[in-house]
Amino acid sequence: MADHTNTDILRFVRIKKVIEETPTIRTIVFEDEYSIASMPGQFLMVWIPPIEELPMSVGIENVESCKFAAVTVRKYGIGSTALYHKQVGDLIGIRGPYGNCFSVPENLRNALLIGGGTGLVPLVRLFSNLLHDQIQASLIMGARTKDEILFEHKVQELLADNNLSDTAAFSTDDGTYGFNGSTVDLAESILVSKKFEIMYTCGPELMMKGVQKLGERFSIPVEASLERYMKCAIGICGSCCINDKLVCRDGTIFDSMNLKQLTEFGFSYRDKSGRPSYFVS
Amino acid sequence: MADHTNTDILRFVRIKKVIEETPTIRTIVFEDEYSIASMPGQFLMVWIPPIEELPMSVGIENVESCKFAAVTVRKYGIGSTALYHKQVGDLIGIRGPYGNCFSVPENLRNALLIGGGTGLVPLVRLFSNLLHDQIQASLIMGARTKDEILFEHKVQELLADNNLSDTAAFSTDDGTYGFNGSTVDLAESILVSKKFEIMYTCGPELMMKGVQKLGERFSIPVEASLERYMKCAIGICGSCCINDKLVCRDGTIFDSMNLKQLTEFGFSYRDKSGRPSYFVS
Amino acid sequence: MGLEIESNMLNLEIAGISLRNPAILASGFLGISQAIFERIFDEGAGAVVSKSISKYPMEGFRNPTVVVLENKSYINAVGLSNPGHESFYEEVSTNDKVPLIVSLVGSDPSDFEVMTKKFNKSRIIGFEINLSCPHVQKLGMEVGDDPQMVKSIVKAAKSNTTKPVFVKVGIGNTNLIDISQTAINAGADGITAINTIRAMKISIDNFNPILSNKIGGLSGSSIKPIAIRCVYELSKKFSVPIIGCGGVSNWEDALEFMIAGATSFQLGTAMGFDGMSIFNSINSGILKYLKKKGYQSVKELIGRSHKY
Amino acid sequence: MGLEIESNMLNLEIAGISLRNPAILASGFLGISQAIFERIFDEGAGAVVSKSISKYPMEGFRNPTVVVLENKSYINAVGLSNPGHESFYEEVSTNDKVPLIVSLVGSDPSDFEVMTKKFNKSRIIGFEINLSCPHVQKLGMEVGDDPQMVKSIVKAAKSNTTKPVFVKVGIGNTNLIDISQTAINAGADGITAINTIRAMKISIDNFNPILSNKIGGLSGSSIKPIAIRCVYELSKKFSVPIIGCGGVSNWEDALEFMIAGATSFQLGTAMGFDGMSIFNSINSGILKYLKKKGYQSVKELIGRSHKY
Ligand SMILES: Cc1cc2nc3c(=O)[nH]c(=O)nc-3n(C[C@H](O)[C@H](O)[C@H](O)COP(=O)(O)OP(=O)(O)OC[C@H]3O[C@@H](n4cnc5c(N)ncnc54)[C@H](O)[C@@H]3O)c2cc1C
Ligand SMILES: Cc1cc2nc3c(=O)[nH]c(=O)nc-3n(C[C@H](O)[C@H](O)[C@H](O)COP(=O)(O)OP(=O)(O)OC[C@H]3O[C@@H](n4cnc5c(N)ncnc54)[C@H](O)[C@@H]3O)c2cc1C
Ligand SMILES: Cc1cc2nc3c(=O)[nH]c(=O)nc-3n(C[C@H](O)[C@H](O)[C@H](O)COP(=O)(O)O)c2cc1C
Ligand SMILES: Cc1cc2nc3c(=O)[nH]c(=O)nc-3n(C[C@H](O)[C@H](O)[C@H](O)COP(=O)(O)O)c2cc1C
Ligand code: FES
Ligand code: FES
Repeated sequence: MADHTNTDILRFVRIKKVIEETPTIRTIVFEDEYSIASMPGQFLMVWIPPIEELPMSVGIENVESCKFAAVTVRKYGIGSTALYHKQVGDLIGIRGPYGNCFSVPENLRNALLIGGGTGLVPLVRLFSNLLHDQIQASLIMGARTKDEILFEHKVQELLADNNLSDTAAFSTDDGTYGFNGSTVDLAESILVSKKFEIMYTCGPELMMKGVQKLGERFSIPVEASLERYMKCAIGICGSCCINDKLVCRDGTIFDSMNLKQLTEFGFSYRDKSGRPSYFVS
Repeated sequence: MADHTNTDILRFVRIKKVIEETPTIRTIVFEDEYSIASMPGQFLMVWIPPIEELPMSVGIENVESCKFAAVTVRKYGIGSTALYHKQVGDLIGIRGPYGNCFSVPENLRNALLIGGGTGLVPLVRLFSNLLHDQIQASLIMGARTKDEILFEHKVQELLADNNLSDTAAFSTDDGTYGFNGSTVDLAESILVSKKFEIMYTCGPELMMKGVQKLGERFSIPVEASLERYMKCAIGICGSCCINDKLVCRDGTIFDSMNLKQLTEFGFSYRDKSGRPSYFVS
Repeated sequence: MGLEIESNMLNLEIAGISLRNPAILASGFLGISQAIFERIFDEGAGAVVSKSISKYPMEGFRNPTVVVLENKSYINAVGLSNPGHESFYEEVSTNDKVPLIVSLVGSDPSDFEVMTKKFNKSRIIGFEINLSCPHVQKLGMEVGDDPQMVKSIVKAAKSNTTKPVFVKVGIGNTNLIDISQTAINAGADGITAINTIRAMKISIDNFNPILSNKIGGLSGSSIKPIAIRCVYELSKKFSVPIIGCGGVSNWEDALEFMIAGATSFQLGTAMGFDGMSIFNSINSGILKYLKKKGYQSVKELIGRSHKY
Repeated sequence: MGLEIESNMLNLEIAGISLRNPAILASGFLGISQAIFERIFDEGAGAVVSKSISKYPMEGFRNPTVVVLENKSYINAVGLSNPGHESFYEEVSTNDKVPLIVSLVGSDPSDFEVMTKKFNKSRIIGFEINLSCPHVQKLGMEVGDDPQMVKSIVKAAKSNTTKPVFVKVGIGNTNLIDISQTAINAGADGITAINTIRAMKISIDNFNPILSNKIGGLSGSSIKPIAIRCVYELSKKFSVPIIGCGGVSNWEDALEFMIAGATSFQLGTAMGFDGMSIFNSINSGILKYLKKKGYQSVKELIGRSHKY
């Protein structure tokens, strides 16, 4: 029999539910014990046969009060669009979970979470865990525009469950909802009046670079979840390298100490051929 | 690391002691936990690099009151002679133990053991176990001539330890020691006056065939340990076949019921090429 | 037991032969005794291939002839030991129930002429020509690497028997596709792929190659991905049936071969690890899969990967 | 860490290059970044081979590009993605400590002329010509199967560099020995054996070959016995150094390669399973073995099996 305890070996899952999140984002729900046991920040390699295999953050969804695994995908290029269009009953292949996870220091009292786009998948999971552990967590959720705000319902429910109201804030680039401007600007405006012990961030790299800078300015440790082109996810192809680190194996989450060493962070990444490309702000 | 729990994978052992048994037989003693855990009747494949690999019954020897594994080899052709000449400190390769073992029915009260030559290796082990379990066991040990009698000391010690004297008997073909004649003749002479619940036998096939016939005549179940040419010992090469059975996997020990079906028993065997050859009496 | 191996969902035909199921015992495994053939058949095999038989008896190499590896794999250099075609003809003379394929090995067309002529009278279902034994000089692979020789051997065999002739190929020095093409052009009714792959195990304890022949052939799980590729390539290219062989250990592997394009599959090494009951457990596994997925017949799976 | 990898019992030379130990990272593993080369070196590797570099950048195939198998093995079809020789020349321009071998791939002699000329100026220790990538058309193996091409490529490389040129061979359609002979005659300073072996994994759930390129190359434990055999045969036949590659997972495997005749060994797949610390643990294992058995140097073991 195939060895199903080795999570690097491809396994198939049947899609149980598809949730419309925004006009361009859907959550694909399926059963997988290994994913359910994953920690916020870990990711799966998702095979959309015969189109592509893509890294996707592992999410958790409750369906009829049972926990299921999920990925939340924004339709973009060929691969993500093929995944986006998958329907209930379809088979997808997965392997993983891969990567490390956000670390929560013992006795942490409060934390600021700053996420954008599908970067909210791990952050909302982390947010939920922190609230569950009675840690004062504040979440900044960014999107380009109102329609693209992700997980608003989920977060509102979380707040209600925890009798909180004001610890989640929204920002949109076009000002159609919440704060008018970037998540980083919003974070800055919060930090001037309130002290946090740690910041967690996941989203566009330049946004995370902004958070890193805020961290330095306000002397707050930061953990950021990085994205690089991933082929193998198992530390052999080198395609995900950033300086001397492999995002798939050493990351995806790096802390301030590491981020400081990573001169390529927010500066350059490698394309599919391995050539350096540069972030433009 | 190599998988040392798979006993089919060759492992090396260093020879700890060599015991002169008779002018043509030596016992080679070495350390091997798997062999020590073996049962009487099981065998090893012993590699004498780079000469040959041969099946050999697993023996147990006490050295300084510790249990060691052993094989007792009669020098004969190239392979056995090379093994016979191995010295303390030399390396040999082993795999196994292989094969089934003699079965001891519950509540067995007495048993007759009939062995010849190196066939005494499993039989003396069995004899010892039976005595230890307070089962009345009688052992007939055959050899061509006085000098070639094997394990006499060992058996005498066993008898002394158990306060027995007359439950082991010797026969030699040339009458130079003990009973003058074959072990089968000796067994017959014992059976006419004493009833046994089971007979165990290991040795030359025609001797075992004789024991089988005695078993039928006196209505006593028999277990015999067969030899056939062995290449693989793991049930793939077919070289050890007797009728539809594989001696290495289904045997080496067969009971009366099986022996009856095995029309080739005492009649024919296959040579190295697989052609049938015939026993001549 | 009976149920699975008899289910007509597993029935199929290869080159005109009907088999009750696709699980065939590969050549060289227990392949010299009629009594054993019958037992293997009773254990559930769809057919049985004999040890490769040569014109004259061969003793084979000295022991060690088999090395067991981790990974459910062996390296063997038995050296094609076999009783020779005359003795083996006697051996199978009583056969009346086993769908038996006689594997033949030889060094020139006349060997095959003599042997096919003789066994054409036996109650066997066909022949397999071993062009790919990787460790015996002047037999097997050395022959298989010579296209002219392959052609005349296959022709010699075909012109002396009315039974189907399969040709067994391997990963040697020549292109698998080319050699198969040559064999098919010469009349081969199907291709068995693959034989063992030349390999070696050396002891780090005493520096000796373990096999007495030093070099042997790798079989079992290790070679499965290579065998799957060969079956895929051959079955995409040729219309004759391809019999998959190499590392089938369970029903999933068996199905992978059929989906890759094999009409049936052979196995050997896995029987060493799991015993003869493997035929029945693979057949049961396939049957369960077919039922679960709603197929009527295992034949529907053959070559299903080709359209992707 | 320091101790093992620096012990002079592990020192050796290949084709005039001195290495602190025989454990080399195989081509295609993490092989595009100078920062990573430095890390691998710090983790204990004796040398590092780059990803195979082509004249122009290559994107490679779409994902999935790697399939993980049981048995510590992979099938990959990355498709030789690489930044191209100009970008890679820049990448390694800061190298001053890593014993780096640049692997080159191309489709004709002029590619190799251009690339060797360029990298001859880099601080690298040598070249490895990849004649054996089994899954990219017109590069790698298709080139390696053409003796005339092999000859002119090796000549083109040799005449444009003063550094040693190794040729990497594989199990393809042509005879390994013949192609190596051709390469050596043309001036190759050593042979690396072997590359991955063409293989495939097909899903029984959806009938798709998993790799986007369908066919890929098998690496890891599965191919080790085959690679050992190749190293044994090559090192018995030729006097140039043979670098063993294929399925080294631990120090026992590494020693088996050296005893088979390898002057040093490369590994890749095992690093995927066990991480970069594998270099240090293999070197420690070898050192412990040498001390236990009373050898002065790992060099004493090279080819020790040949006399048996
Ligand atoms: C760790 C990690 C977690 C991710 N989690 C999510 C998530 O939860 N939801 C989500 O929608 N997206 C996620 N992504 C991004 C996602 O993997 C794809 O990059 C994105 O969906 C675009 O893929 P495409 O095939 O549609 O684009 P294409 O049109 O094929 O390519 C467009 C761009 O997408 C990126 N991309 C494509 N393939 C890969 C790849 N294999 N690895 C990394 N980047 C790639 C490259 O920048 C490429 O230039 C994650 C990426 C990483 C690295
Ligand atoms: C299950 C089993 C247990 C055995 N236990 C012992 C034992 O404890 N002590 C002992 O001295 N001998 C034992 N033997 C016999 C032993 O394996 C050899 O057959 C014998 O030592 C002669 O080997 P050789 O290489 O010296 O002879 P060779 O000169 O090579 O051959 C002479 C004959 O020995 C027999 N023989 C050779 N190789 C094998 C083989 N691989 N398998 C079976 N028979 C072979 C054949 O009949 C052959 O014709 C046992 C055999 C079997 C099958
Ligand atoms: C011990 C042994 C003996 C073999 N003898 C033969 C043979 O005589 N003729 C032949 O064509 N193949 C022979 N083979 C190869 C097998 O038939 C088969 O091709 C190979 O083992 C791969 O299948 P597997 O992985 O299921 O074992 C032999 C293999 C082994 C292990
Ligand atoms: C993902 C991957 C990429 C590879 N890329 C190359 C390459 O670019 N050039 C090359 O010569 N070999 C390449 N190879 C082959 C390896 O260098 C090596 O020959 C093979 O993996 C066997 O060694 P291993 O079993 O230690 O991995 C690659 C192998 C893998 C798995
Ligand atoms: S994705 Fe291949 S090394 Fe990280
Ligand atoms: S010795 Fe090979 S089957 Fe018994």
